[in-house]
Amino acid sequence: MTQIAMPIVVTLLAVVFAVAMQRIGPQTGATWPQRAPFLGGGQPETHAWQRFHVRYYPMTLLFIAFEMEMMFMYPWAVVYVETGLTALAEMGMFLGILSVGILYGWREGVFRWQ
Amino acid sequence: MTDALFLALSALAIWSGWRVFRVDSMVRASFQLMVSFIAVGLIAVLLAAPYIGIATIFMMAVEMMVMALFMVMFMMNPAGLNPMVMVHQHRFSVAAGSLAFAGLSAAVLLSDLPVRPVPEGAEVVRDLGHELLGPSMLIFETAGVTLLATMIGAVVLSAHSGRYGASDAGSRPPGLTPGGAPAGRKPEGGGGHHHHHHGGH
Amino acid sequence: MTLVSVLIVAAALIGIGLYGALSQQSFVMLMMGLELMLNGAILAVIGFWAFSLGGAPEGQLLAIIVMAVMAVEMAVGFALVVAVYRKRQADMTESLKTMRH
Amino acid sequence: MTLLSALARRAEIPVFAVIGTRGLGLAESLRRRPGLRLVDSPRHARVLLVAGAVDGAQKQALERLHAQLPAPRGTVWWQAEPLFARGEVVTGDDPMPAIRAAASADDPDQRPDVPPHPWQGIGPHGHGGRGMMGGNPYGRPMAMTADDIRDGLALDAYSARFGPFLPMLPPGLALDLTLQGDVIVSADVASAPFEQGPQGDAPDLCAARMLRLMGIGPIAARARGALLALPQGSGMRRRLAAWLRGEQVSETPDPLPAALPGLEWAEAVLWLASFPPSRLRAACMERHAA
Amino acid sequence: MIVATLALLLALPPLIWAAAMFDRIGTGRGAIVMGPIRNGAALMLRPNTETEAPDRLNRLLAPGWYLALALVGLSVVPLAPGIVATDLSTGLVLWGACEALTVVVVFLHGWSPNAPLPLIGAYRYVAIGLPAMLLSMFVLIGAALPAESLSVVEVVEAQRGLWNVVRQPLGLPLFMALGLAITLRGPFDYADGAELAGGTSAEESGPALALWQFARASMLVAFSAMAAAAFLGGHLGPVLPGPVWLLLKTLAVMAATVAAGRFFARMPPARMLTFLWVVLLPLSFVSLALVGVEVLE
Repeated sequence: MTQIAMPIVVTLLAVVFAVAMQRIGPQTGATWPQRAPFLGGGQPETHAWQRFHVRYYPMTLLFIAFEMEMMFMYPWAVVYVETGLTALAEMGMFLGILSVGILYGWREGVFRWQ
Repeated sequence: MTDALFLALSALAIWSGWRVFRVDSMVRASFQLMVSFIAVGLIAVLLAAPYIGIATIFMMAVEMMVMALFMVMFMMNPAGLNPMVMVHQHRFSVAAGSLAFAGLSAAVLLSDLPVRPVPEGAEVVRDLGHELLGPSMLIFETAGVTLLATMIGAVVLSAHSGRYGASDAGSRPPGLTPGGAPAGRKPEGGGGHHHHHHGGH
Repeated sequence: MTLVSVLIVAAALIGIGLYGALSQQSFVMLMMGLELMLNGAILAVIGFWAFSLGGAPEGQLLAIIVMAVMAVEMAVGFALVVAVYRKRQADMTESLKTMRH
Repeated sequence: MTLLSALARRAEIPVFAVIGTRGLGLAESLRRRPGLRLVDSPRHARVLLVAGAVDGAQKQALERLHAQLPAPRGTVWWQAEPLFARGEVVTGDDPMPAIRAAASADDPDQRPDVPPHPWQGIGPHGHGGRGMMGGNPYGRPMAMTADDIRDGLALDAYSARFGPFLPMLPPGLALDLTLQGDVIVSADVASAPFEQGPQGDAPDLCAARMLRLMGIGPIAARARGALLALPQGSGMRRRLAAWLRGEQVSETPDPLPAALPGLEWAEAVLWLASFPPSRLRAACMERHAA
Repeated sequence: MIVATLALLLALPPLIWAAAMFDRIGTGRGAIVMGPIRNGAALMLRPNTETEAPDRLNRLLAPGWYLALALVGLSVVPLAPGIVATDLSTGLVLWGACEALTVVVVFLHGWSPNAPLPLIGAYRYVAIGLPAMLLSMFVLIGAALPAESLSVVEVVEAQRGLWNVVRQPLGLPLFMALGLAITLRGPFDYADGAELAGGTSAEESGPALALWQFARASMLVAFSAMAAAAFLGGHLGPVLPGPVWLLLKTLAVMAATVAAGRFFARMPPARMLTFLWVVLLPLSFVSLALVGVEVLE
């Protein structure tokens, strides 16, 4: 309880502060030309919100699989000194296995813009 | 105080979980789900699991970010500019959901749950580390291999450009007889037709 | 905050998740339902671990495994969505059924 | 409030510079002037500065830009013929007094207050849309799917006119682009860059423009790290290196409609900035003539 | 706990001011001390702009969330022995969660105005922000190894003999790459860069813009304090009291981060993505392996 009290309190403080500061300024209604997205004088044909082509999508999939290893690494770090060489070897193996995935992804070009 | 916080967080988790299926914008839906996960993570910290709780927040922030990317990529009208409902078998689903909730709650209320709380001052992260490197070592390494398989599978399925060019270009199964027409389903379009014609004679 | 209250919250999350998983037409929204169910599962596991297992480390490990399952489900699920969309220009669950030939 | 106003009175004036014919050198000369700050977006600006003559054909674009400055806003025409009757006109070399005057002006709107498409009251919720994708929700249609040139995922294509006063593009260049994600799928030149004279091709000025897009200054660029950051094989490294040595570059780019598709936004912007304005203008004019 | 929180809230505005001053040095426009304050005041008096059909709620909240994440991240840093706002046994993981949520918040900031340039900025930022975060996790785990704990308090205490920056020389530079990414500056500023005319903040004006800059500066402060605690011994040091040491180290990291942001050029995002995964991530593995071997000896 005491551990997460302060994060919650400062989060609430920050959000309330930010919202209040945005409310104190002049609040004017904007005209349609003013609200148009900035394109240096040009105009868009459609809304910007679209089925956005995320050019790096294979990377994100590789990333969520790879990132899972973090869950195992934090507890590992805590007991590392007590366990010694075993811990080093096991984590070396674990990271080695996952690095193969990164190497494979690199050779398949997933870090390029598709 | 803890109880009040627990109630507030539970309400937040359930409310935002419900909103996931009620908002029009896919970005909002993904991040509503993230809020639900954050609330559950904070409840876990209240339950003396500081590692699992915070790590849930950490992992789910990332996963829901990726979720939002894919939601926007593949959903029609991703920002919900036109309000929409894309559901099927709605009544059945509502019934199934309520039934699951009622059944599980009844099971919880009726069964006699053992009481063995976490001892005060237990070093839960250290225990988990010893568990990972000791008895459950195999699980840990298996997870590594599973994740590797996932990575490779995801890349194979999703990536289009490989080392040898586009993945669907020029790939054709070998013929059943040497030099014969490719086996399997004929690809659509002119090329397939040509081969079909050739093989027919 | 008792085990019963934690488990009821978990049951509610699982119920909503089940509703979502069954009712949504789109594949990615269906995955949201699955994730919400797993969210409830994590909460239930942690609740049991905290109140009934006396802090046995296997409980925490189970929660981690659930999360790993989620990650795998997401990675493979989205890869499938991409593959299907590339072939069919659709991401509906119905269109997955017609993938079989 | 009074404290804020007292502090704000001596703040730098945020200026959005619209660069016209032979205006590039003028605008660059303001960059290190105390008392004002050149900003990249009209939303951040208080004053719209038109440096150098702007073609009457761009009047509407300029008016749209003018509208995008939050009110109150002011306009300064510096060595430029006013295209609409607002703001201060400066013919000399020092626009500062006029900018200060414009910073307390309050120009009315130039453009009529109408949405891009009529929409109000249409559709089941009055939001202008119909069905899942149809109609003009909130005044604009939604993007539609189109074929992609790279990976075969046919997602939505975003078509818009970029420019002629977009700060990262050469001044005056207006492009009709179609984007998928941040990759350019098709490009067409709507108007060529403005004439900048020999001053616009000065190596230090060109290098500074390019380095600004990469987020560094000329001092950091001497460490050659800037060259490594550029993609290989496009000639950008060669041209930037020449500019950093103080040499003129006289390469002419390929016609833009052929060269831009397939480039990512960042690459395309850097590629355009890696040519001297006069050569880029020549490449665009040739096509218009043909 | 409450003392530490109040101290942090009091120390933050001057530190943000200092960050803004660092940003002004070398721009040649003078008014280094008062300039940021005056410009900020002028922005507060300008109106917010509307855009066409924006996501109003997220647009309103994004700067607040960013600021909140900076504050939560800052709250795990101990100011002196026994004085810390959030005494969490997994403080490093909480910091990691703040990093991850920063990516989400910047994405929302770019998504919410419904305009093309912010949208491109948001998407590019996610591509770079995610792997950059991975990097920082590895070097922070390297800092946790000798402490045998995930608590930032313990990480600082474990540096009484030897600072982590000596033990793990690659750690601080790699961590600074993350610092540049989450504070949107220099080579990692794919969200708000000049080639997008301000990117995710291209459509913001007035107080919304001022607050975004404010939150960005507070994230710089939070990052610098965290770097000082994880690698430079935090509040440890001779003669001077602990909080003063922490302050000095934080200012030093802040200055170094701002300078690094000015020095390195921004690559096109696809190049940077490959660079992160193929060069920097293996480097962080090496850094972790080295500290692992060193700790066991």
